[in-house]
Amino acid sequence: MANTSRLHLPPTPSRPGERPDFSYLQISAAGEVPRPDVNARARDIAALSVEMVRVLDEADDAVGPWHPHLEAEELQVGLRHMMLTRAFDDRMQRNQRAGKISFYMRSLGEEAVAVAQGMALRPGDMLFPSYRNQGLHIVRGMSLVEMMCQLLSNTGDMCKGRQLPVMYHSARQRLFSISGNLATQFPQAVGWAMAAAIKGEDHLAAGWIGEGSSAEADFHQALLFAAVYQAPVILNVVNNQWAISTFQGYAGGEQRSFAARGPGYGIAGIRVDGNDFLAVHAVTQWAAERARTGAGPTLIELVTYRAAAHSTSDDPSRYRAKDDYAHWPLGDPIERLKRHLIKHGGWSEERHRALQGELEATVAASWKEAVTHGTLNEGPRLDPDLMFEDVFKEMPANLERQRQAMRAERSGESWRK
Amino acid sequence: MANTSRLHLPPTPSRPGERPDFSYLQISAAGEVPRPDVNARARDIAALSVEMVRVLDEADDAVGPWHPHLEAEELQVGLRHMMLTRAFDDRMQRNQRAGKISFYMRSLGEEAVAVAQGMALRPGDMLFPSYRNQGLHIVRGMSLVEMMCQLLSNTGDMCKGRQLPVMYHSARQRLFSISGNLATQFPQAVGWAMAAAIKGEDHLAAGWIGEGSSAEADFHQALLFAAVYQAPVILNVVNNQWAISTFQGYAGGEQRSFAARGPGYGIAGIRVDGNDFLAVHAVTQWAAERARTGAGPTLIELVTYRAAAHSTSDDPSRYRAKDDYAHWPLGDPIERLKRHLIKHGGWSEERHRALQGELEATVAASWKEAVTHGTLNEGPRLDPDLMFEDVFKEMPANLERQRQAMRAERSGESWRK
Amino acid sequence: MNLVQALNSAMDVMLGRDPSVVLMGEDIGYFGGVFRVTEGLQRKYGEHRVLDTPIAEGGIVATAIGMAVNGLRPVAEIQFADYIYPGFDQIASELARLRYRSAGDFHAPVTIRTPCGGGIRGGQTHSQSPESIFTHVCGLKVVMPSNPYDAKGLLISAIEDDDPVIFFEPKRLYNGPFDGDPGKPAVPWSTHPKGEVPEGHYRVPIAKAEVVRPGSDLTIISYGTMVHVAQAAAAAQGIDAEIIDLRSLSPLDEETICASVCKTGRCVIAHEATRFSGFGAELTAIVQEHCFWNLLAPIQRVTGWDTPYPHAFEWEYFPNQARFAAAFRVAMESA
Amino acid sequence: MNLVQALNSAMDVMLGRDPSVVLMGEDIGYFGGVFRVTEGLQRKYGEHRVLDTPIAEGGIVATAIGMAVNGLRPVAEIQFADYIYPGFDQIASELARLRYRSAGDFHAPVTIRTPCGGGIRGGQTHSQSPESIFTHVCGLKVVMPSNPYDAKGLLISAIEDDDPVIFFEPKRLYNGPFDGDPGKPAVPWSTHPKGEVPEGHYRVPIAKAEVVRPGSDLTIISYGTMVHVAQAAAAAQGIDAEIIDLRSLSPLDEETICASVCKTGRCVIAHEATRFSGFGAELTAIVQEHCFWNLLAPIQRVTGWDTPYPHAFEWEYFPNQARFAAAFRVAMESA
Ligand SMILES: Cc1ncc(C[n+]2csc(CCOP(=O)(O)OP(=O)(O)O)c2C)c(N)n1
Ligand SMILES: Cc1ncc(C[n+]2csc(CCOP(=O)(O)OP(=O)(O)O)c2C)c(N)n1
Ligand SMILES: [Mg+2]
Ligand SMILES: [Mg+2]
Repeated sequence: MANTSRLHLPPTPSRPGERPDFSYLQISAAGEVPRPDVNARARDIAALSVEMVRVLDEADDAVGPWHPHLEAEELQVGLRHMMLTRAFDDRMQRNQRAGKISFYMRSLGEEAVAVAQGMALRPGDMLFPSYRNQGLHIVRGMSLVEMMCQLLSNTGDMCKGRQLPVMYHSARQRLFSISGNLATQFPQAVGWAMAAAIKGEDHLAAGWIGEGSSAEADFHQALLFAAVYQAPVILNVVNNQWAISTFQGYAGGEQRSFAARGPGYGIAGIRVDGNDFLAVHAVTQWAAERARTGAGPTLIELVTYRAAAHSTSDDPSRYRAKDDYAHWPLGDPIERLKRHLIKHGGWSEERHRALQGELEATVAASWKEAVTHGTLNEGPRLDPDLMFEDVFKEMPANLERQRQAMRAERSGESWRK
Repeated sequence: MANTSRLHLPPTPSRPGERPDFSYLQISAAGEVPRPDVNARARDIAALSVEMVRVLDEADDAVGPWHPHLEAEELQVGLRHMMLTRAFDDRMQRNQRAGKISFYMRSLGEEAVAVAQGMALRPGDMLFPSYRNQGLHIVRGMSLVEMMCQLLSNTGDMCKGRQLPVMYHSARQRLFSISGNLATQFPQAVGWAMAAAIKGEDHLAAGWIGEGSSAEADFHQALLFAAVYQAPVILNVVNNQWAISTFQGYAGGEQRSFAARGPGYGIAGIRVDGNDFLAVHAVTQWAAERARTGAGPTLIELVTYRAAAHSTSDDPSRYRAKDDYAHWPLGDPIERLKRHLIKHGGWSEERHRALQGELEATVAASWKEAVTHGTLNEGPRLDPDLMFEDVFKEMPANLERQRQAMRAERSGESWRK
Repeated sequence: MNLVQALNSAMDVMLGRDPSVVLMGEDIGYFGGVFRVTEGLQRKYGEHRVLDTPIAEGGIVATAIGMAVNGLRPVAEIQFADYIYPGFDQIASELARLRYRSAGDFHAPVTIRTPCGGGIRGGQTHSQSPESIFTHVCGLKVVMPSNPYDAKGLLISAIEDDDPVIFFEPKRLYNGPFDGDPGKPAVPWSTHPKGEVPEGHYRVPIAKAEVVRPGSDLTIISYGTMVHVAQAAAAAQGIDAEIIDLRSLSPLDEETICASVCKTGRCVIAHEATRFSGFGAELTAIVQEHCFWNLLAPIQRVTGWDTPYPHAFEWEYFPNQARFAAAFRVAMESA
Repeated sequence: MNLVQALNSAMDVMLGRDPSVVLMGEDIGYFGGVFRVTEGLQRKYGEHRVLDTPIAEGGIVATAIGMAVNGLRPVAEIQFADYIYPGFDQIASELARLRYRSAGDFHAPVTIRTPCGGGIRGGQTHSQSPESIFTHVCGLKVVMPSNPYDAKGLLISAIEDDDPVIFFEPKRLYNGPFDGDPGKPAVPWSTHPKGEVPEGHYRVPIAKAEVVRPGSDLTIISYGTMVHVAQAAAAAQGIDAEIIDLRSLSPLDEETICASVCKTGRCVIAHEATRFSGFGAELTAIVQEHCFWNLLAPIQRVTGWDTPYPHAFEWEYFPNQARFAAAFRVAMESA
């Protein structure tokens, strides 16, 4: 039967043993894409959704209408956040390999997405991250110790042991609780934005999902409700080309850009070089202004590459070429911003190396502190009683009884009757 | 709080007491929209999704590249099917009002959609209708008596009494079982088409939903899977402007056409005057050829008007202007084809009147026959034992026991123990 | 008031008292809802507090969660309980567990109202009673009133509750109590004591059952429409039944239930939903565990059959007085 | 074979025998699935028989239904049972009821495979056991094997079945039986008699429970991982338990269950899922109804607590041998 099949299957351009072929990627030259007014109607700027906004050119200069003209100091902060994100990831990856944490997910190669976007937004804006946007938490100032305690499910864990590692949150820093269920946060972000509009507040909401997750129904609900109510929301699809082993073509990326879904719903769609810190910042600011001035929601596709494994449970050598990232045409976001800053921002290899050393030391010191709150195998440990809290605001009688039973069970007593 | 709200709410242009205002509707002139090659790439023909394919002009002539050049006889058959659909609807509506059936849903004003599309497809193509596409059943030759028996849930009911009126099906005629749950059939149609492609068969699938239903997650799943696997499927959104009391703006129609969702997913999208029999036929044939030649799926938006109430349980005077349909700019599909045929197809007012009389007589005769299989209040009646069949292919023991219990209950015996 | 008016009044009161309360759903705004439960509220409180929505139950629940996280108290209507499933993932995976997974730092006080149950010739897609499924999801409160007074008080409690509440409305009771006999003339709520509903604010507590009739022969545990059928059936069979209207399914008032069964020693449990893994199963399990030594006969369940709700056989499907009578016979047996 | 290999073998056999069988799911094709259950099958049968899909559980189920209506027998994988809810509407409203609503003119022989259960540090979104919810949906068959032999035979039966089957795979058992003690070294399936799995085609019938250990003190009814924990717990407590592995939850083999409990007079029911409205409730209700006069003590349930499955408290949550021991004590009491 397979012989006669006429079913189309999206190609995967980089399987083990093959030479990675990224020629499918449509890349605009830096500076090439025009920057429309933030109040432009979605229907009039559809081209933005298939071109690619880029600012940093091959010579490491910032060019074109999307050049955000940020201060060198701000760019240095951005570089620092990205480097810290990567240093944190590196160390946590090694910690997992050493059996010190049970699970981890890196954002290697996509640090510009979360960091530049986080910096382009205001503290009052509410962020609905996925599990691969730790740069947002870094930008918002969540302490490394706090993040590590979450990874350790120890007594400092903000989730009180209920969530898998990397599922951080902070109400105070307006970082929404990360869900293990893909894409659910996307329409929730729209709802948050609708409420902001109903209350007449100036804040916007921003949500992030992977390109693979855009296949979920929640993606559609988010775009639809955002379009209908013109909610002040930024919907970000991080197209890192892979969803575990599955290439972006299986999420629909073979036929059209993900940003192009936006104009289909009457939402501004914009595609950006996700490894170009300046372009990502500029595009996010443009979308934020759009939202704040009542011009409606924006769908941003951030084109990047998942340079590392999906998670510490994953082995990408089973499904993609080993040296794939070396061939990735959009380069590395940290390298690119570094080179730009060396040329234009008073940066240097020396300062870079020094900063790298400083950040690694910070991470190491934080880890030292974090483990004092408990490790995987050694105390202090969260009280298992906590298992029964927060199911409801107030514990109902049956949960109280079960808690007693669990206590008895642990103490070796009989607890029935 | 409402005072400060900045939430956008889509306008509704025709509320009770207002003069209906259809100026929002973007209408192309007949003959104006180009007809691209059936193998054109979706991305190159995005304009089709916001223009409106029309063939019949103000002078009742058929013009332009989409003119399907059908034989007069075929058009007369189309006219007949539309008139039969309307005659059937009229009579069933009156039957419901007279208490002879419990519920009914008319397709008044949208008859061209189902009839022209049904005629443009082949008998081997599988149809996944919504509840308002009875023209498909008429075209495929489902007998009126069979349809009426379904409406009566009598002994001739193909659903054996399990479904609400109008939820017909016929495996032989390749008419899928209609679901009360909106939009579920859309991705099912895609799956059917995927299987046809896998088996290397030439058949296509076509699905229909209302514009209101396009808000459901199933709409997204259908478009996505159709795009990814380039399934041979035609996905039809019947935009009759209303979803019960809710105007199409609340399904996203304020911002962009429904057809425009197609190009966003990399699917051909095409918007057509749904009250223009010739245009609907031409567009459907174009999409069918596309599917059969492996050029992929098509999303068709059929712009029409729900001239009647949503159902016999609905009272549109509560939410829309009374004389709305009189102001609808795309006219009445039967009237328009009739005028064209009088001018060009050997038709006449006399033949029209005669046909009308004949069809009413057919409907009346069919009703007479249908009620011999049972009415709402008089026998013969379906055996309640049937309630327990077809839950599974073979009845499990617990259902057999429940059937016994039900029998005992009905006979007034005790059946426990 | 009838049950529709009581629900309407509850929302009216809450919209008036609390500016963070918003209503949302399909056809609920301008039109006032297909069952007219929100009639007049958009006119009174504005389009920004009473929102018409797309036909997208998943989107309705998801955006309600986001709105709640941002300080509102959304009351979302799902037009029929049969259509709640597209929103199931957002309910079970998100709404129910947000407080837990964020250790209380986030929560979403959303109320989801939805008409359920049969007896209105709605066929298999307008008659379902899916409450049992929701009772299995930790973190949700699940309630179902059986009369206008409780409906209003419970809905106010639900809206004020900081936990999510799934609020089932037995639609067969909207216009009057129903004793299971479709042949009898309809009775309006005005003839029923629970049809007397105060205009203003009051609460009926969640997690508290009501003994609607004390008795000594056996205990009937029920909720929604079946409370009325049970009363009629017991009366018809001359059984001095203690009848409990649960009102809240989760959290459950185990105390009231078990006290009653331990007293009477006999128990019949009734709901409209299909039997297999219906809520009657959990009730049976709890009662047999706590009242085992007092039970004089096996607990009986009166339920819908394990089939979809068939349009043409509505009254053969509906748990009627005859089905109660048969259950009474077994429950009244002795060893 | 271990349980993963047994499932793989079942699909291999069926892909080879029946050209209408197709597999579909997230990461199941080239990669062979995150648990490697479909490893090598795409290479062997081609990309058109073993389909990678978008991450869209709703779309997977919906297109599987359409494919089945067009003559195929899709076996769809949902990567984790926790992620089945986006497909719930298509399962409950469509897949389960297509045959019924079309009076048998259409049907959709779809098998949905999904790994469930905890014990792998998966936290609240990779550990759920939602089987009870599916048993409440008429028209679905629901099965869960506890060992490789049954897994293969049941999966072949499921694929060949003309009704839809939800096939739960207790993922903690993929690589070996598990007695509930995470401290003990892992045991491979090769040491277990049910790890011996024939290469070719064979069936284990749906709707037939297995008495995995005869006994006279009490009856333990269980399925999936708990079958092994129950055995270890009974052995540890020196209880001569009759242990029943249900294998099929719906349709249920009531006969085997009730015969056993009527014989022993005592009953413990065990599952990993949360207790409230879990499948143990239905089992309790059936047993007490049919064995009431034989029961010597209240039926006890050994289950997960009524909370989400918390990452850090996995072993306080997991129904362990101590929980069984406590249940045994009550079940062995006498009046
Ligand atoms: C509803 C749901 N389905 C499946 C999964 C399993 N899963 C976790 S991550 C993942 C891949 C997501 O890929 P993408 O959205 O591209 O994000 P990325 O990992 O590339 O950042 C899958 C399938 C899940 N967590 N939730
Ligand atoms: C999942 C689901 N949600 C809600 C409903 C209730 N409902 C039935 S028809 C309808 C309106 C549908 O409007 P549209 O899709 O535009 O189709 P039309 O009636 O205009 O043909 C609604 C909300 C339903 N049947 N199924
Ligand atoms: Mg990705
Ligand atoms: Mg409509």
